[in-house]
Amino acid sequence: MELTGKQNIWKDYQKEIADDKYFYVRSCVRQNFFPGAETTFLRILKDELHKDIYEHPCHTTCTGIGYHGDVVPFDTAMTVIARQFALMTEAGYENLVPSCVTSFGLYSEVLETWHHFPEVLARVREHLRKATGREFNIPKNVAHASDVIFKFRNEIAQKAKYKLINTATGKPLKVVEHIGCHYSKMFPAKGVGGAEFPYVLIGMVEEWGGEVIDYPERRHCCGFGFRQYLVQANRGYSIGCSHKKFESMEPYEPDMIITNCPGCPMFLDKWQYAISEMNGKTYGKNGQGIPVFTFEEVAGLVLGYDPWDIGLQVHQVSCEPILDKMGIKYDPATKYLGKNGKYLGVPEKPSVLKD
Amino acid sequence: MSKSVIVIGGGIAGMEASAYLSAMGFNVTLFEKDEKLGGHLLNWERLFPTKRLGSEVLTFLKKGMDDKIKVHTNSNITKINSENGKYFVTNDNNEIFEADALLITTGYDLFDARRKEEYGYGIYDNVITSAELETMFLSGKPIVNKQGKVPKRIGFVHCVGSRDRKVGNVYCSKVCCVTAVKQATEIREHLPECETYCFYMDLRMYGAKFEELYNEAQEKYGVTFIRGRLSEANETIDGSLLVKVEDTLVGRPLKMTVDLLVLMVGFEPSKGTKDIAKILNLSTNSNGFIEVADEHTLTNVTNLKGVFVAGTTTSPRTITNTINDARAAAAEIACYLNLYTIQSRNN
Amino acid sequence: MSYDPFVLPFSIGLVIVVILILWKYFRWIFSHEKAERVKILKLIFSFKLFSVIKEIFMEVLFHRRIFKINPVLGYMHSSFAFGWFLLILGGTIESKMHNHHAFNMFYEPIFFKFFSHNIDGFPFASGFKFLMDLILLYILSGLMLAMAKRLYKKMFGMKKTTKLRLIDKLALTSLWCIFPLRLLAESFTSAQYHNGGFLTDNFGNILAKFLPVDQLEYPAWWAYSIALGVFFVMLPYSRYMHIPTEMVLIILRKAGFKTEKKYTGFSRVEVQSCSRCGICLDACQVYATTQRNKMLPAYFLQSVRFNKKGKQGLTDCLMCGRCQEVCPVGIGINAIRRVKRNELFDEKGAEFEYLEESSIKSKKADVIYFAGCMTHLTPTIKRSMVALLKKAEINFWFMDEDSSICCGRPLQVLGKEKDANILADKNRELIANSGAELLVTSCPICYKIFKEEYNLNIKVQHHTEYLNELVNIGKLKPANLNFSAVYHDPCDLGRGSGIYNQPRELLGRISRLNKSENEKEMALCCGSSLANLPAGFDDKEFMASEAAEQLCVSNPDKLITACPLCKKAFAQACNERKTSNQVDVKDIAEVLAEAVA
Amino acid sequence: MADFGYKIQEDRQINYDSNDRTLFYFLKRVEPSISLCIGCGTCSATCTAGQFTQFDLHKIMLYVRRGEKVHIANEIKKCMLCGKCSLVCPKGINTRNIIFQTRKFIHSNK
Repeated sequence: MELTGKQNIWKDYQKEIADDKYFYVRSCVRQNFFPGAETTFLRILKDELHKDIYEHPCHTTCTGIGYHGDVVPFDTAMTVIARQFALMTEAGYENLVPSCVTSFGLYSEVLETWHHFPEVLARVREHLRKATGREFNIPKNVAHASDVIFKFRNEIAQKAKYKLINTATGKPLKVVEHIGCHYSKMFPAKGVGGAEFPYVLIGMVEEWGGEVIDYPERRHCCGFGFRQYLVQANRGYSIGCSHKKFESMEPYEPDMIITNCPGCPMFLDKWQYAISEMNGKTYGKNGQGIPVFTFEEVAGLVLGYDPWDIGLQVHQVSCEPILDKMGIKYDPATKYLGKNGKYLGVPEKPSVLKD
Repeated sequence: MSKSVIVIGGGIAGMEASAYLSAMGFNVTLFEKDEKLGGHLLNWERLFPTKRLGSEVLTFLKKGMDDKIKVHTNSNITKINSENGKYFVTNDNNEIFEADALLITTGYDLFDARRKEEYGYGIYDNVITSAELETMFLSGKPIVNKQGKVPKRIGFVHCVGSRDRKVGNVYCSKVCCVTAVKQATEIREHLPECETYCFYMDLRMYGAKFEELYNEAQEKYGVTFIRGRLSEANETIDGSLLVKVEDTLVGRPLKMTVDLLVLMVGFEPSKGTKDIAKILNLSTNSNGFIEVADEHTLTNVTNLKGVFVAGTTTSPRTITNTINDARAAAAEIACYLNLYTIQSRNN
Repeated sequence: MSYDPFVLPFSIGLVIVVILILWKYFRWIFSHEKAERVKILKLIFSFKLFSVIKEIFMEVLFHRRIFKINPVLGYMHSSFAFGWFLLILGGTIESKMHNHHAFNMFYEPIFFKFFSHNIDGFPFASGFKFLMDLILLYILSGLMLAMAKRLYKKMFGMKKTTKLRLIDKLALTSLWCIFPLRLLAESFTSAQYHNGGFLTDNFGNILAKFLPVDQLEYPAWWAYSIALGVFFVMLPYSRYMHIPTEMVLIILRKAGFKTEKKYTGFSRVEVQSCSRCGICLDACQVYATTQRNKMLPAYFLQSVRFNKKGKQGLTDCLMCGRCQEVCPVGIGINAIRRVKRNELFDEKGAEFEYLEESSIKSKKADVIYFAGCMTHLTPTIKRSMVALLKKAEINFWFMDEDSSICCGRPLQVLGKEKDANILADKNRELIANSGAELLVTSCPICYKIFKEEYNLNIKVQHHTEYLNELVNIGKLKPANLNFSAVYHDPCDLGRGSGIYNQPRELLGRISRLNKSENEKEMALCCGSSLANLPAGFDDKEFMASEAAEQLCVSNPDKLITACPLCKKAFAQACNERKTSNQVDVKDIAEVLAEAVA
Repeated sequence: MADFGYKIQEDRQINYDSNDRTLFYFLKRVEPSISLCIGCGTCSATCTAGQFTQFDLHKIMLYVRRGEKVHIANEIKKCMLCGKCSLVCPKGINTRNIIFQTRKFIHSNK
């Protein structure tokens, strides 16, 4: 593979990412799926990078799940989003940072629509005014949370306590990067590196010492696809997609998967359990799975945060093998203790998938 | 004193038009940006549909170039002025040449396959262009992939950079289909054990003997044709490529691995064509090629009096058609310089 | 009783061959049901027996049919069969008269001259001497021709001769040795005892001048006996099995035996009656076109005889029936082929459940018109038929006007009898429900299966028959269009169904009908026959061109046929050739429609 | 194994690499004209069986080429072998032989 070829493409897809003063909007589902991820993001930005990042207590869903699940019409979605912008405007911020890739995609879609159809923007302003009496400015910069981490990947590397390197062998960890579909497949120019060879996660992994795997089904969706998972009859399709990806990446023997989307880590993680229960197959070494992380979690690990503080105990596929490889110290006894030291309980062991 | 014509671009059209104009008694000056005359023909081993050597045609063209033609190679045009129906052409040596008529034969460039990102040209080792495959044929060396292995399966992707709004080219490049068929059969001749697959949208076998070549490819050479455009190519662990396509005749998606993927790159107006258009203020058509005065009747005439065009400067075409067009342009210029009234029909 | 050990090879050989072939015939005949076997007895005790004897004499001995094909070839074949027969007959009489005894050892007539040195003491003795030598000369002349045939086949009107198996070559060699050895043996004897006729005596005297005839005589008789013995032992395993078997075939055929749907003992008799004379080779168009030869009857029947499956070129035959037409033995080759196809291919391979939901409904009418699948690709034929039927004011139902169920014959000719029956059942039901009294079809392929296999209780006609009838009874009144025409007999209509006269009668009324070279029974196939599978587009086109070329020698205005496949094939061939023969290809229904318009 | 109320869905994709194309190689040997098909569909348009049921010869030939065996055995049974398709094929493909040989192959490989 010619890396220079990819770099040439990445050059064509440089996007502007704001430097500071971020208005952060949360993901609906990540707080349940991987509750440590967003916390870690805020911690890195505030404590490590000393940035001004604000989240408004009144902000809501962007309606992306409903919109892609065919239950929320576009006009509703636009109006809700307009309200988010109004909150941002009221708080005096201009740079929007969504935590969720689908939100990022929907914000991009709405802004692109308004750009091409000003009459729609006028209509939405009218709707918002009638509904809430609020006014708003269009954000100056919209960057996904992973864009922000990408921008400061060098700073994080400088402060890093660990690298994405197998301490036993000294070789870089083999990392599969998986980009959420809504990140750049709809608007290639809005994603770092474009749609075909997105660079946003690769940049982090390479900067932090890892090696990225390009496997044939790299571009394939994780299978969440909203309707696909939400309707039980379609779940076979959803898991089929993940299955296809695992089969394709298996020969490369990846050490871990890094993602930038709420749904992808959830499904790439949990489906490994479901597949192992359905047909007995596992994709890691010794009957283990391939650990799946969000980019914030990986950044947190690199910075030396306690794995249990960043929420790795709620992952289905055990993270310990990768912690061991990276040489990260952790206390197994505190794995299932909550923030206040209260015992959370140990989840039931899967019948196939090994710890 | 006889009248003079400057021909810009020493490819097939430029050479043949120069030969005809000189034979008709005009003073001809030919400019070529490269070291050698012949243009793209220099890079082509065998020609469709006959599979004769490209060098034979080049020899034929060279024979037409008599001593009276003044050839300037390694020469770029920087400025063109016009005064009283005469043209003054300046090259990058700051020499100025005078002519009564100009013929633009700056031709085409091949599409830069990097722009079709999803096919991974320039990224994946074993994605090459049709021109690169031709270079392999021309070199006479064994056909191997980047890993030095003899390919067992080769895929040809038609319409790369053609008929594709996403790369900005809606037109058909006309020669890629038959080139793919030709190259696939040549592969079978070189490597009888190697399977060849053509991924096409439509097979445009419009020329004389093209359909016969296609039939031969199917029956004699066993080339498999799959109607469907590649959505993407991905490298697998052994360096082969997994291609995904909708087999539109079956109505189902299909995936297969190939050891070598050949992109049939289309035609785009060359940099030279675009530069000259800017220098002269020539009109270009929606595809970026030089616009002709009339699509049916004045295919060598431009919006500027005394400036003529020939060959792939106006649209993609085959070598045969380029040679014909060059001769037509020579006749057109002769009419113009001898003040024949034939063109007044369109006034 | 005369005896010498040298008679042993002959005697043993003769006993073996008689036992072997009788055992074979016994087995074959007894594989048939008793009811059928009775027919043989009935034949023997009837006057028909005389016609059997006559046919055996004419065909087995005299080879009349081969004479008709080529006199030289006929002479060659008859010299062996008839000559040898006369030699045995003459020898028997001669030896019995000499011994004055009705019973002598069976080998005595064969080796008469060895045992009887003085043979002048009975009436006509010198006459017999002359006659026996003349017969031997007759056979020897045939032998010379047989040898020449291997070298100069053209002389015998043959383009190709059959290739022989090893055992056939050995048998042939021993056969060819028999008569020259007899000549030598008798000549050697005659040189010493002068008991020979004009041939052996003179030949013996010449030989005696430079050969020690007294020493050579005894070995020569041994050699003669051995040649006979070897030939007899090989006979049941070689092509010479046809010599006795053809007689059995004639008897059984006269008794009413036929190969139908099974490979029976009679089929074996037919198969073993093939002498591989090779006359069928030149009749085969597939062979002429492709040079493939496995399907040629001479080889096909051989591979059937020795049960070599997969080497029979089974599907590579048009089943046009031309070979059957020229076969001097009259073997039912097509029937055997069909039986063999059934054996190999008649698995239930098709599922036609979907026909249960078909919307075709029977309509009450007097006459059913069934165009046939192929006729839908030649729409002028069906349009002409509809116009003619309307003109004749016939109350008819166009059975396959919108969608047709195939008649089943295309499956049947490939041996897929079971699949064909499903389609036949469906069509039979539709036909029966219409209450019609007559079924008319435009396609000879459909015609044949409707007529022969459907067991319909109504009349079935091809449109050539029906239209001719309509004209004869005055329901259609065609004008004479006065163009010159040539008629092509479609295989299934002509050879297949014997319809030769109706189309000619009909065309005689509206045109000037020219004759063509291969007419009627010997008409060439257009090449499109559905019975052949491997023949590709080019092969078929070549066959059509060849046939069209021959048909159009008289340069007619129109080439008329009565089959949609023939029409399409010729239309294509005549169009493609672009020769001076720009003949107009029409179906008979089309020209009649023009004539009544 | 656990039942979650759904199964891992099979891919609709034709997996060319893993498909078994022996039938195609067999047909190519016994009836080389199969290579000439351009999928024009004339055969299907004229098909006698096609008037009653969905039967698509050119599609079957494609399935054969791609090694998609599953449907071939069932589909090929619907043909009446009438031969109209051979007559109309613009490329002169011996379609009838292809069907016959396919059935033979399937039958002998049961």
